[in-house]
Amino acid sequence: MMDQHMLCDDGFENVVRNGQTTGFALQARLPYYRGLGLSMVEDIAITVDGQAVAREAVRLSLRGRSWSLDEMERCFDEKWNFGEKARVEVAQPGGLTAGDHHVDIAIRYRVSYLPFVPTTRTGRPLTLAA
Amino acid sequence: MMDQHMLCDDGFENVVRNGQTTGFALQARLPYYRGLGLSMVEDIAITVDGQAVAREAVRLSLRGRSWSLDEMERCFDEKWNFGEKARVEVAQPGGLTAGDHHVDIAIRYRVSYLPFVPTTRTGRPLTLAA
Amino acid sequence: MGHQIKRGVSLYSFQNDTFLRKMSLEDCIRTCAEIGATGIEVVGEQSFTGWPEVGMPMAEIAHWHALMEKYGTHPVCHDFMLDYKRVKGQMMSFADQVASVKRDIDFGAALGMPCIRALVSISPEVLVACASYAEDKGIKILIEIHAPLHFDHPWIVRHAEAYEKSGSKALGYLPDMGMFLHRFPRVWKQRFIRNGVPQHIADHIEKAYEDRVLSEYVLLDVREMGGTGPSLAMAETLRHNAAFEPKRMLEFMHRIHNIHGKFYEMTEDDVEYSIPYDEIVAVLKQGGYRGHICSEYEGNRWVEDAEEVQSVEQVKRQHRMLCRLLDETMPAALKA
Amino acid sequence: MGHQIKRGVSLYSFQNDTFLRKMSLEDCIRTCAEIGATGIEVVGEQSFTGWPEVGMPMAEIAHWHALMEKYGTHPVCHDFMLDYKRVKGQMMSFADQVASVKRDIDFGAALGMPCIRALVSISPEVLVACASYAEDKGIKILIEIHAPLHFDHPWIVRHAEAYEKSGSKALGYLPDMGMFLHRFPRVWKQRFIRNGVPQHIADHIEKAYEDRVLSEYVLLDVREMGGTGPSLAMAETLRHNAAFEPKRMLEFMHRIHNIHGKFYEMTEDDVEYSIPYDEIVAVLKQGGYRGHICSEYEGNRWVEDAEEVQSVEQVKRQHRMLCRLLDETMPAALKA
Ligand SMILES: [Mn+2]
Ligand SMILES: [Mn+2]
Repeated sequence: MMDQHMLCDDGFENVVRNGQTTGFALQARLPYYRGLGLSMVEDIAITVDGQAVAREAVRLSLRGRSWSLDEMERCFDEKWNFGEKARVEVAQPGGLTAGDHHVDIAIRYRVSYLPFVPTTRTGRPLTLAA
Repeated sequence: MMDQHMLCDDGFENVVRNGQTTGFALQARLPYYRGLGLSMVEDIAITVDGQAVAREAVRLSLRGRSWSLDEMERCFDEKWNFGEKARVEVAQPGGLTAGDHHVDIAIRYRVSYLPFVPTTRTGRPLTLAA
Repeated sequence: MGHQIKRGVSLYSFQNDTFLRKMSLEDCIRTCAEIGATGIEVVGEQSFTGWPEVGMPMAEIAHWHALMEKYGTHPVCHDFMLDYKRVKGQMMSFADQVASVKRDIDFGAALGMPCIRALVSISPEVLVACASYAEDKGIKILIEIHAPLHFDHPWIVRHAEAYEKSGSKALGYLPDMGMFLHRFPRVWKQRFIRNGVPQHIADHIEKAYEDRVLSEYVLLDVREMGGTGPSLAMAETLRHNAAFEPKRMLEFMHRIHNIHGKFYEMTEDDVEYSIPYDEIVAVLKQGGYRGHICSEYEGNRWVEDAEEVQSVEQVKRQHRMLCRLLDETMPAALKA
Repeated sequence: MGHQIKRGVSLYSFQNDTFLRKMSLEDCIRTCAEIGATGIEVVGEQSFTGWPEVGMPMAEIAHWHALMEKYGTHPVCHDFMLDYKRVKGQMMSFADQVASVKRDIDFGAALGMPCIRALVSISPEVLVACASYAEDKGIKILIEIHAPLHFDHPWIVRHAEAYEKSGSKALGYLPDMGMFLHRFPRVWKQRFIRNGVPQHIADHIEKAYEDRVLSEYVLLDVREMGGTGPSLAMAETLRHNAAFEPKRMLEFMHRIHNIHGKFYEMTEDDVEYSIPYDEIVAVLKQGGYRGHICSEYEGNRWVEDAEEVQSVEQVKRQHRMLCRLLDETMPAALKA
C-alpha cells in the first residue's frame, strides 16, 4: 500500500560536503499503515537509471540522526513514523547530473504478524535540481 | 498409496507373435483405493533400464480387451478395478534380453474430487523369463 | 448414560488386504461379525467390480446379501463417487450428475443400504435434485463433512441452507472424525521423516500443530529453517488444520445419520493417538445420536512403505475402545 | 427493537489522508464528531509518533484529550501491535512479550481507552499473563478475530479456552466484520484485473467465491485455464475464504466489547458491496451487544493505484447505512 508515495518529488539532490559532491539524496516514506522501529526495516534498494546502488552506499536519516542499513537493523530506539519523510543518502563520488533520472526504490520490512516479508517497490523519473 | 504394489513380479515377459518377438509385457495395478473408469487413466509411463518408452508403444489390456493409451482415454464402458492386474504391453521389436531389468512405472490418473492430478511412481528390478 | 449408538466398519479399513486379495469380501464381513461390528459400510467401487461403468454386478450383489444373512450383519452405507470429470477437460453437466447420483441411489438400494455417502465436492443443487428420488427408495444421501472442511465452512453452510430449504429428510450429513484431529498423527510425522524431513523441522511442525498455529506462519518458519520439498509438504498438511470441536456436531445432529470413525493409529492401549474419541462419543451421546460409528482406518497409507499394514489388528483395537466408550460388553474375539 | 449499539470510527480509515498530511488528527476527529460517530479508535503507531520505540509522546497525548473535550468524542480502543520479531531472526521471549503488552496497556490507559486491540497472532498465554494488570488499569484486552481466522478456528478455540479458564473479564474479542465477506469485493476484482488477470479468469474466481468453493479447487481451475502470477494471487485470496456466519458471534457475545466495521466499498446507495451489514446488525441486536461499531475502511489499498482515495466520503456512506440499521436520526452532516 502507499506504493506510489514511497518516493517524494522534493529532496532529490546532490550531496555536497566541503565543496565535494559525495553523492546524492532523495526523500522516501515507509509504505505501511503505521510506523516501524528501525530494526524492522531490512533493506532499502535504490536503482538510478537502471544502475543498482550498493547496499553499503545507502544511509537513512531522520530528524538529525543517521544510520547505514546494517546499523539501522540494530537500532531499537528509533522509529520511522507513519508518513514521515526520511532522507536517503547514497554515497557516489560526483553525484548525479542535473536533470531527469529514473529512480526505483524497493523497501523490505519485517512485520511480526505477516507470514511473509514484504518488499514494496515503486519507480518514476525525478528531476535533480541543478 | 499402494505404490510398491503397482508393479507385479509375475507376468514380466517378451511378447511373441507369429514367431516374432514384437515387444514385452508386464502386469500392473492401479495405485488407488478404488477402481477407475478407463477414461480417467491419463498416462502409464514405462522406463526400462533408464530408457523411457514412447507413449504410443504402450497398450493396456484387461480381460481380453485392449486399448492404446489414447483409446483408453476415450473408453467410458470399462473399468480398471480395485487391485485388478492389468497387462501392459510395450511394442519394441526384439523385446528385452532375458534376466534382470530395472523397471519404472508412473501412472497419472484424474480423480474428479482431487484438487490436483496425481502421478504415482514405483520402480525395481524385475526378472524377465528366458 | 443410555444411548443407541451402534458399531460398524467401513471395509475401506481393510483395503490393503483386499487389494492384494489377502482377504475376500467374506473374510472382511466375518471379521466384522466376530468383533460385534454388525453394521457394514462399503466404497462401492472398491468392494464391487465394474460399478458404475460396466453396470450392476448382480452376482456380487446376491453374494453380498448371502453374506449379510450368514454372518448376521446389516448394510449401513454405500460410499459413492460421482466422477464428474469422466471426460478429460470437461465437467459433467448438471443433468448427467443428477442421473449419475440416481444410479448410485439404485445401487445403494440394491445392496439394502439405508444411506449413501456423497463426497463433499458435490454441489448441493445436485443432491437436492435427487432428494425425492432417494426418499422413494428409502435412502438418505449424506454428504461427508471431511477435513479441511467442517460444519462452519462456507461450503458446508451452503449445503446446510439448501437442505433446510428443500425440506427433505433424505438429505443429511456424514461427519468424518478426521476433522477433530487434535494432535499431529505420529504415523504422519514418522512417514515425513522417512521422506526426508529433518527431525528438528518435524518437531517444530508437530509442536505448531499442537499450538493450533495458523498454517501460513508455520510455512514461513519452515522456509526460514531451510526446509525444502518434504518439509514444506509436511507443513502444508497444516493448511488443512483440522482440530475442530466435536461439539459443533450438536447443531446438526438431526441430519447426522452415519459417522466415519476415521483413525490413523490405535496404540497398544486401544487409544487413537490423535483423535479424541472420548470427547466425540460424549458429544454423540449428548446429542442422542442413533446411527453407527463405522471404523475407517486410514493409517494404512502412512505406514505401508515401512511395514506390513495391520488392518485387522488396528480395527480390533478401535472396537475395543468403542466397546469401552459405548459401555458394551466386549465380544470374545476382542478380548486380548 | 431497542439496542445500545454505538457508532465509532477507527482513524485507520483515513490513513491515506493522514499519511500525506492532508488531514490532521484534529481533522479526523472533527469529521467523526460531525457525523455523530463519537467513539474514536486509533492504531497507536499510526496516530502517535515514536510509540513504543521512543516512548510515550506526552504532548500528543495531551492534545488527544483536548480534542476529545473540544469535539465531544470519547476514546474507544487503541490497536496495538506487539512486534515480537523486533530482532531479526529471533522471537521475543515470553517475558518480554508480556512486558511489551503491559506497556501498551499503559499507553491505552494514558489515552483513556476502555479497550486495547491485540492482533490475532499473539498467543493466549501472553494475554492471560497480562489480564490482572489490565484489570487494575480498567482496560480490556480484545483479540481481533480476523479472516482467515474465525470463531471456530482451532487457534481461536484455544484463545477462548484460555480466557474462560483464566476467569478474567479483562480478556475478550474484537471481531472484524471482514470475516463475513459474503461476496468477492468488486474493488478487489477490479484491482486484480488491472494487475493483469484476464477477465474470464477473474469472472470464474468471483463466481467460485459466490459458490463457496474450496480454494484448492479454484486454484486447480485457474491453473488449467492457463492462469499465471496475478491470476493465482487472486485465486489464493480464496484460501482465506471468509464467508463465515454472523450468527456465530452469539455464542461469544459476553466477551465481545468492540467491533471493526471493516468495509471495502460503500456504494452510492450506502450499502457495503460484499459484507452483509443488515444481517450483522440484526445478530448484534439479538445478542444484546452494547459496544461500538467502529468504521474500518480498507478499500483504500485496493483503489489507490487508480484513483484518489475517498476516505471521508466512504466513511460517511457507512455511517448513513449504520444510522439506517441502528434506527438513529441522521446528523445534518450525513444528509445528502
Ligand atoms: Mn471418511
Ligand atoms: Mn480490523
